[in-house]
Amino acid sequence: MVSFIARRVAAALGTLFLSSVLVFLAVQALPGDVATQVLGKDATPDAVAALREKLSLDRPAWERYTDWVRGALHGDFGTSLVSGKAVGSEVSMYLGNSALIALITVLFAVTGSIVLGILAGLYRDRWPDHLISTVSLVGMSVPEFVVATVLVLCFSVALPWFPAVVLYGPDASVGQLLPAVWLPALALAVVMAAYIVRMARTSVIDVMASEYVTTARLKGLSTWRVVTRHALPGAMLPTLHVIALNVAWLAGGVAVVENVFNYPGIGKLMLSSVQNRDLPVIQAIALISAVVYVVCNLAADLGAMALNPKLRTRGRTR
Amino acid sequence: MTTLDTAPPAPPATAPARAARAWRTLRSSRAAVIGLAIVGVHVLIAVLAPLLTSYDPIANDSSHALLGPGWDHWAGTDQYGRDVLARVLYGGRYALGVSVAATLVTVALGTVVGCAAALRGGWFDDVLGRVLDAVLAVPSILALLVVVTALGTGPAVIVLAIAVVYVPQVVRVVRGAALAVVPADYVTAARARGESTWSILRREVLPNITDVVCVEFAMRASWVVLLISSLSFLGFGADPPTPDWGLMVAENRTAITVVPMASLAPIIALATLVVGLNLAADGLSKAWGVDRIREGS
Amino acid sequence: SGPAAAPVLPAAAKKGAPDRGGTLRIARPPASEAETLDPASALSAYEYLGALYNRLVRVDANGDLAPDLAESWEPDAQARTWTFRIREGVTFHDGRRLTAADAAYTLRHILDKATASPQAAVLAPLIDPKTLRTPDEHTLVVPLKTPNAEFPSLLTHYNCYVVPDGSARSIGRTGIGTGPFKLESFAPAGPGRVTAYTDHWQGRPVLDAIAFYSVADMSARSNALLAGQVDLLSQTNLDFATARVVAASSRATVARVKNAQWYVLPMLTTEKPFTDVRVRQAMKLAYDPEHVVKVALQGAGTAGWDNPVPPSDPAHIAAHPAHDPEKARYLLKQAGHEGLATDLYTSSYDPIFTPMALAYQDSAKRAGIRIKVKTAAADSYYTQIWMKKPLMATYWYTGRPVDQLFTQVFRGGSSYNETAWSDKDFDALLDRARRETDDNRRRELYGEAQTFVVEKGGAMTPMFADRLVGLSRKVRGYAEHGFEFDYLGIGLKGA
Amino acid sequence: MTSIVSVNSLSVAYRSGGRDVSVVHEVSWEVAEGRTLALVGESGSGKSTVAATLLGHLRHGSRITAGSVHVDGSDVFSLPARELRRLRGNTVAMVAQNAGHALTPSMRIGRQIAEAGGDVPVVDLLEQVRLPRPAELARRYPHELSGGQQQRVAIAMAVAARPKVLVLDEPTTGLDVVTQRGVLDLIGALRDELGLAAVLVSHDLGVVAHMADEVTVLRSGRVVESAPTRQLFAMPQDPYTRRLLASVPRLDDAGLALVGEAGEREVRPKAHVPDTAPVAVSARDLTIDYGSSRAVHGVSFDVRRGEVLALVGESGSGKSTLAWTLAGLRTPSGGTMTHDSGDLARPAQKRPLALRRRVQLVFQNADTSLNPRRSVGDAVRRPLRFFGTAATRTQAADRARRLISDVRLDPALADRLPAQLSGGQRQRIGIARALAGEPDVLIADEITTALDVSVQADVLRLLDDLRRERELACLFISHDLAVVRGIADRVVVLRHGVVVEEGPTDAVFASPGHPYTRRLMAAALEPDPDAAPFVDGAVDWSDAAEPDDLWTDHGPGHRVRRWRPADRLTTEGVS
Ligand SMILES: Nc1ncnc2c1ncn2[C@@H]1O[C@H](COP(=O)(O)OP(=O)(O)OP(=O)(O)O)[C@@H](O)[C@H]1O
Ligand SMILES: Nc1ncnc2c1ncn2[C@@H]1O[C@H](COP(=O)(O)OP(=O)(O)OP(=O)(O)O)[C@@H](O)[C@H]1O
Ligand SMILES: [Mg+2]
Ligand SMILES: [Mg+2]
Repeated sequence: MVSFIARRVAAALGTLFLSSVLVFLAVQALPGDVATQVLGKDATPDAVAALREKLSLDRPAWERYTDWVRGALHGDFGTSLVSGKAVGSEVSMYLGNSALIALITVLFAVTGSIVLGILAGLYRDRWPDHLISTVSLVGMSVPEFVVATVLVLCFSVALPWFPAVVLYGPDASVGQLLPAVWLPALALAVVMAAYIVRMARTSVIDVMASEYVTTARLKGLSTWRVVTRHALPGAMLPTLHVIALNVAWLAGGVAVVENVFNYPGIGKLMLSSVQNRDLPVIQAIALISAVVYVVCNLAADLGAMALNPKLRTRGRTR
Repeated sequence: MTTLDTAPPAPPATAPARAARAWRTLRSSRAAVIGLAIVGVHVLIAVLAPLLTSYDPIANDSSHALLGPGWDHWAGTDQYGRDVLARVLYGGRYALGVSVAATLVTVALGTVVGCAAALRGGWFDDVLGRVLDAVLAVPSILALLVVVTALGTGPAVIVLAIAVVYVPQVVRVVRGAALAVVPADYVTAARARGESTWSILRREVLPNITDVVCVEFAMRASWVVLLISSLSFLGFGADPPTPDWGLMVAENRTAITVVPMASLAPIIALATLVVGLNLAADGLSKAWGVDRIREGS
Repeated sequence: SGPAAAPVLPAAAKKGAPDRGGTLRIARPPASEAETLDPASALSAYEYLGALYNRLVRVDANGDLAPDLAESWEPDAQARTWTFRIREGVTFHDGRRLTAADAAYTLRHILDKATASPQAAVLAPLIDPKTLRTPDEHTLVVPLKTPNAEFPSLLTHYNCYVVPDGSARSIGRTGIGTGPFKLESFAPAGPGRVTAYTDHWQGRPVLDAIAFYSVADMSARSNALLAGQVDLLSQTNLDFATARVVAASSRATVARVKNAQWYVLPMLTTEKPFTDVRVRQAMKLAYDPEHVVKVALQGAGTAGWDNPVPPSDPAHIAAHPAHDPEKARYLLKQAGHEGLATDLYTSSYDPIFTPMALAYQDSAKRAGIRIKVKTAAADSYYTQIWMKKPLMATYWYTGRPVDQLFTQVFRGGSSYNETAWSDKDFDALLDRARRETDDNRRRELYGEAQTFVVEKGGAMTPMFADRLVGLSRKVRGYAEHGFEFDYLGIGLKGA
Repeated sequence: MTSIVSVNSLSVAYRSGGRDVSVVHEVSWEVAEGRTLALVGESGSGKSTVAATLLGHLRHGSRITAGSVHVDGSDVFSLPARELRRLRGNTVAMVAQNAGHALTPSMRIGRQIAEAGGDVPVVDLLEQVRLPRPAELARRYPHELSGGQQQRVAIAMAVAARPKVLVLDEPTTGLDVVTQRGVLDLIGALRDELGLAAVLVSHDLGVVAHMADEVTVLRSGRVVESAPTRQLFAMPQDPYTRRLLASVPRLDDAGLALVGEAGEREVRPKAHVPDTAPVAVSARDLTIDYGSSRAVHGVSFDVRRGEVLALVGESGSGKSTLAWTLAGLRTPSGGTMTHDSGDLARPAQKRPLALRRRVQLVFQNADTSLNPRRSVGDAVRRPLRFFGTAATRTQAADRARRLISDVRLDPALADRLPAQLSGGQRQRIGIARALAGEPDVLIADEITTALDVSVQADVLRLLDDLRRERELACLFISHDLAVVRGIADRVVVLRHGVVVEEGPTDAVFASPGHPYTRRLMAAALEPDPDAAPFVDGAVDWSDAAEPDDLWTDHGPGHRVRRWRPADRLTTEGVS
């Protein structure tokens, strides 16, 4: 068990390392000289040279990479080319705001969709299943920006229950943001839940058809007991990974929704830093998203371990 | 030969018969039929758009701006006086064209790489897995934005960007499917004959994962359509005045209370196409016994 | 415009007296994180500047010069030395009294290289900072290097707000000025708040406070207005469709500021093919400005005919070449660019850009010009596209005195010369006009300059647009011209 | 005599393509208290379907179209849900075929047993099914047990609530002979101890003969014959039953049995392999490793042209590993392998083409050995073209047709997909494909294990014919001793990768020299209720081979690895 965790963590670290290299290389590939970019129309050759030196652009890429990684390990992601502030603190501010949305989204989407998915799976081919499946199909088929726009129209403009946009900056307090997180969270939850519902449904159906559930039934157990004790752990296993992927997707998927709601979150920062070629910020966001992805997957693995004794008691994954 | 060896009474199957059988299985799934029909209608509309409407989707006509639905303009006009219906009809061309191209490239590449990984195994598979995982760890929208920013917008760039983002996921799915095939004895037999990797891949593995690949195609296509529309919506996709659904929503959503059809029509078009693709993927996977969500996520 | 399509938009905001007090909430597009409140180098924080500061001289609603912190001013006979009489009894927000030294410091601050003020390019050829004199506490004498009859108009620019003596280091954050509001908080590209300055020399404003919010997305901004989260959208010219949505709403309405901004399609004269004057002329002759006004503005504006001087300006001349696609075609052929194909960059920064670009594209087709409209990101539009791409869409606020306009935007080497057009003859013409003290003669020279720009310059000016400002139905006393509105009188009813 | 179970004219069907497909037709039978009834028949004959109806269970999509099932006086399919649950818990219990799948993987087995109800403590139950250290075992998860242990747990679970009827659906099919014997003995003992009625589903007539009081033979969902066990085995009435019985190979057959239409048996003597026949392949001190674990330790053997050498041993003894290595799919870590035309030490891709085609493999599982998307003709044509044995396309097609008829199939089948053939037909195609390279060595890895007995007999016949016709050297791998007896000329007994005994088939079967061989033979079940064990039970032993003194000789070519009786009682563990 310990070795299983150790291996997973090692793999996760490897992934992170590779991601960081990829991100660094990709960002280097962005066209245009950064220094000229930053200085804009005022760029004199002297100023460009000075800035190049300041940004250490004149040094070989691998040196810059190691510097960057060393800094990142100490929480120092450099300074933003646009605002001149420390990237680390800036990104974490935006990230915190997004985390608020993510938390609410995950809470609602995950619990709700698991319950719905299980219901659909148990009532397979009957009306609750048809209803849930149809709704989730539509949820999957409508892009986030449409859901978000419709929500604004309904619940901000027509019925002024929630703010249509966030008027605060990234340093807003939780209290200021709280009224504004519900609509974005709902928009994200609709899209995210659709996938989890469908996954939960299929795996419940699969597990309910398995021999061990049949055996449990033939033991004369009640349906409730069969479902909760025998079927659920098995059904949750594949669902767990879908949930993890969806949570990781949130890290990037918020971009569109945050844009619609002017929400000062990581997605919005991502858009604007790509547009402004704010390389240190892009790198930091990519790296942090990679961390989120890796952590989510690791969490899913650990969850799988809790649900699946085979993983807990054996050293090997397969 | 004797007695109890009872052969099933199946008719001999030739290649066309095999196709017919695939079609029969497919037809047995209502979802797949409906889904493919919806997609087919979309394709038809896109191809026949010039015959279906006499309006030019990009001609400005200031004297007929922001009209509600009426006899001349069934779905009204937008703020440039362009016929909304014409734009929606033509809009499928961009959405379908780019999505199909992007999906084809993505799935083809992913399939070859995924099969090769499964077949080769060993360090090749390990290293590839690590690299793909690392790519997956970067949010797709960020990767897309970076590619598009680096190379500029345009259909070719978007196809490339989508390939970058989705190939790893396709590789995963296809590799998973191929891994189920690779240990099969007929692959072993081919290996024992000493056949080359490529020939094993083409003759033994690929035919057995075509169903997975087809389902993957349909599902990927639905994601790609959504992604492309999101890109257009964010201003990274089609350039105006291209008739494109995502762009139309972005252009008209502020005016949704005045000319609702200008936003609703492209949304409906987009949603039905994606529903069609999703239904097709669902139906195909059910008919062919591919568990799509599990593999697709 | 369409019969059923375009109902008449309300021409102005609700009239009537506001209630005293209240907080006005303004949504504005975020500028960069580098945004500063230092008026000399500020590029975008117009709303703050107008509330926090005063200038020596301002432009009134009729386009004439009016006294602000300078009670009066006069030139010597050759318009070479200008003497300003500084108002007494004015205090800064920190309680200090305003003196001529502050005014002199303001000019020196603008001219200081370290400040990097855009206005420095306009003023530096005229003023040597060392020669500024303050004979007494309330007199400022400005000797000019060359005579300039329009000099005071150059001080109406928003870079010329008066700041306290010696404040260069801190002014970008503190925002201490003499304006009707004082700064409470400010975050670059973020929210901020100003509160009424009760000791303002013109008396306290009607409002208690103004809250500013930054909202990047145009439709998010209008949604905020529709949802009643903000009272006014600044720096936002609503497109026609949005204006109709706003006008139809129960919470908000639209105010219309006539010919408030002029829209430009600048061709970079340093980039092929626009280096060739024939191509520039062809581009201008190729399109019909009336068509652009109709498509992009639904008629809510005036055709510009490539003359940047607004029709309301006394110096404006109406003469211009007629729309002639055939001639354009011919010119292009001569220049070896028949069937010219080029990219035209726009952005959602301003909702009119894309309509204008599409209208131009549509119209120029007849001359065989193929335009590809490309959308660039709003956030970085003015750092990545403006003055970088050969052809793009942009706009200016009207309300610049004609000399300021030409000097700032068209003179060779000036900071905002967005077409990088540099023509010695034109510059000489400008110099002559500036020196000319006879008003009529000067007006004629500026007329010549306009012809010059129309014929040879790189800027296409399709139209002057009425600005459609979205504001809450509660807002009273809204009056806007140039870069600012009436901060003293604006207020809310029933807030 | 009261019958506790009675099935009356039961018909079951499922809907497919809008019409009912019948699976079981008007089946009737009864079981009296304390008696055991066996349901036998080929795969797909409806055995499991009928058995499960005793618990009121039907597969998803199928339904009862006629008849009824009564258990302990109640009509199972008209019981309300609550009553049905009570019936399942208390009156009838089921042991499913594959305990590995039937136990919930995320639950400790103790809990699962306790859940089944009844008052007997879990530990006692585990003890009753003879599992060692029951208290500790109860805390384990299913995957921490071996297949045999899992099956015992499933049995414990079934008898926990002390039901009156036990339904056993192929309870030992997945297990090897030795383990199977143990589980069957346990079931028998429990049945007698608790006085249970049992319904045993099996296709293995040996198991049936050993366990059942009565037998019902099913074929395509219909009852063919029903009789007390002794009577059925002694005087089968129905020709089908007779053929079925006759097809079962027996340990005392000296050759392959030929079965006639009416079930008459005739044993064909083995082909004579002259001593002068050249050696086709030979292995010397072969060692094969999987990573750090050694699967095969220093095995040596020769196979001569026209000879069948059988490799026997329980599951995991390294038989397949040897086969794969010979075929060039694994590289040995030590020793040599030679073919008369070259060295076999290198993997297949690196062997010269000429050598590659000389050694061919036939796979165990006919389902997975043919590409389901390619016609069987394709499967045969490919090696013809690949090895260059047929120069042109038409030639290849011709030759493929000939090969297909060589394996006694209709060449018209060439256009079919594997799924359209029966298991036996597929296995023949597999053989045809192997023959396409014109090999002189054929490796047959459990090629009949997955087939029904009658089909198995046909395939064995074919193999025997082929080796006679083509002088094939054949390495025949099996764990079924009766099959080996009929076809092999010589036997090599493998245990944990080590050869413990080898010799001419007759000699080894007549006097097995190694206790391990004896144990294998003792565990084999003959299709005869009165059969005495073929050999006496084995003694406990330990290996006594010295590096330079490995063997004891028991006659010409028959040698046995040195062993000695165990000093103390080594509990080999209950598998
Ligand atoms: N619901 C169903 N859907 C499809 N086929 C079914 C269904 N129920 C039963 N069958 C078919 O009915 C036949 C009988 O199945 P059953 O499992 O009872 O056979 P069996 O004798 O137990 O076979 P085996 O020895 O392989 O276990 C099979 O051919 C099976 O495919
Ligand atoms: N791919 C592998 N990796 C590691 N160990 C393996 C592998 N394949 C087989 N083994 C191990 O090698 C040993 C021999 O396996 P092999 O498959 O040759 O046995 P077998 O005699 O063919 O058994 P069966 O009768 O079940 O087919 C077993 O202990 C098995 O666990
Ligand atoms: Mg069965
Ligand atoms: Mg084996």
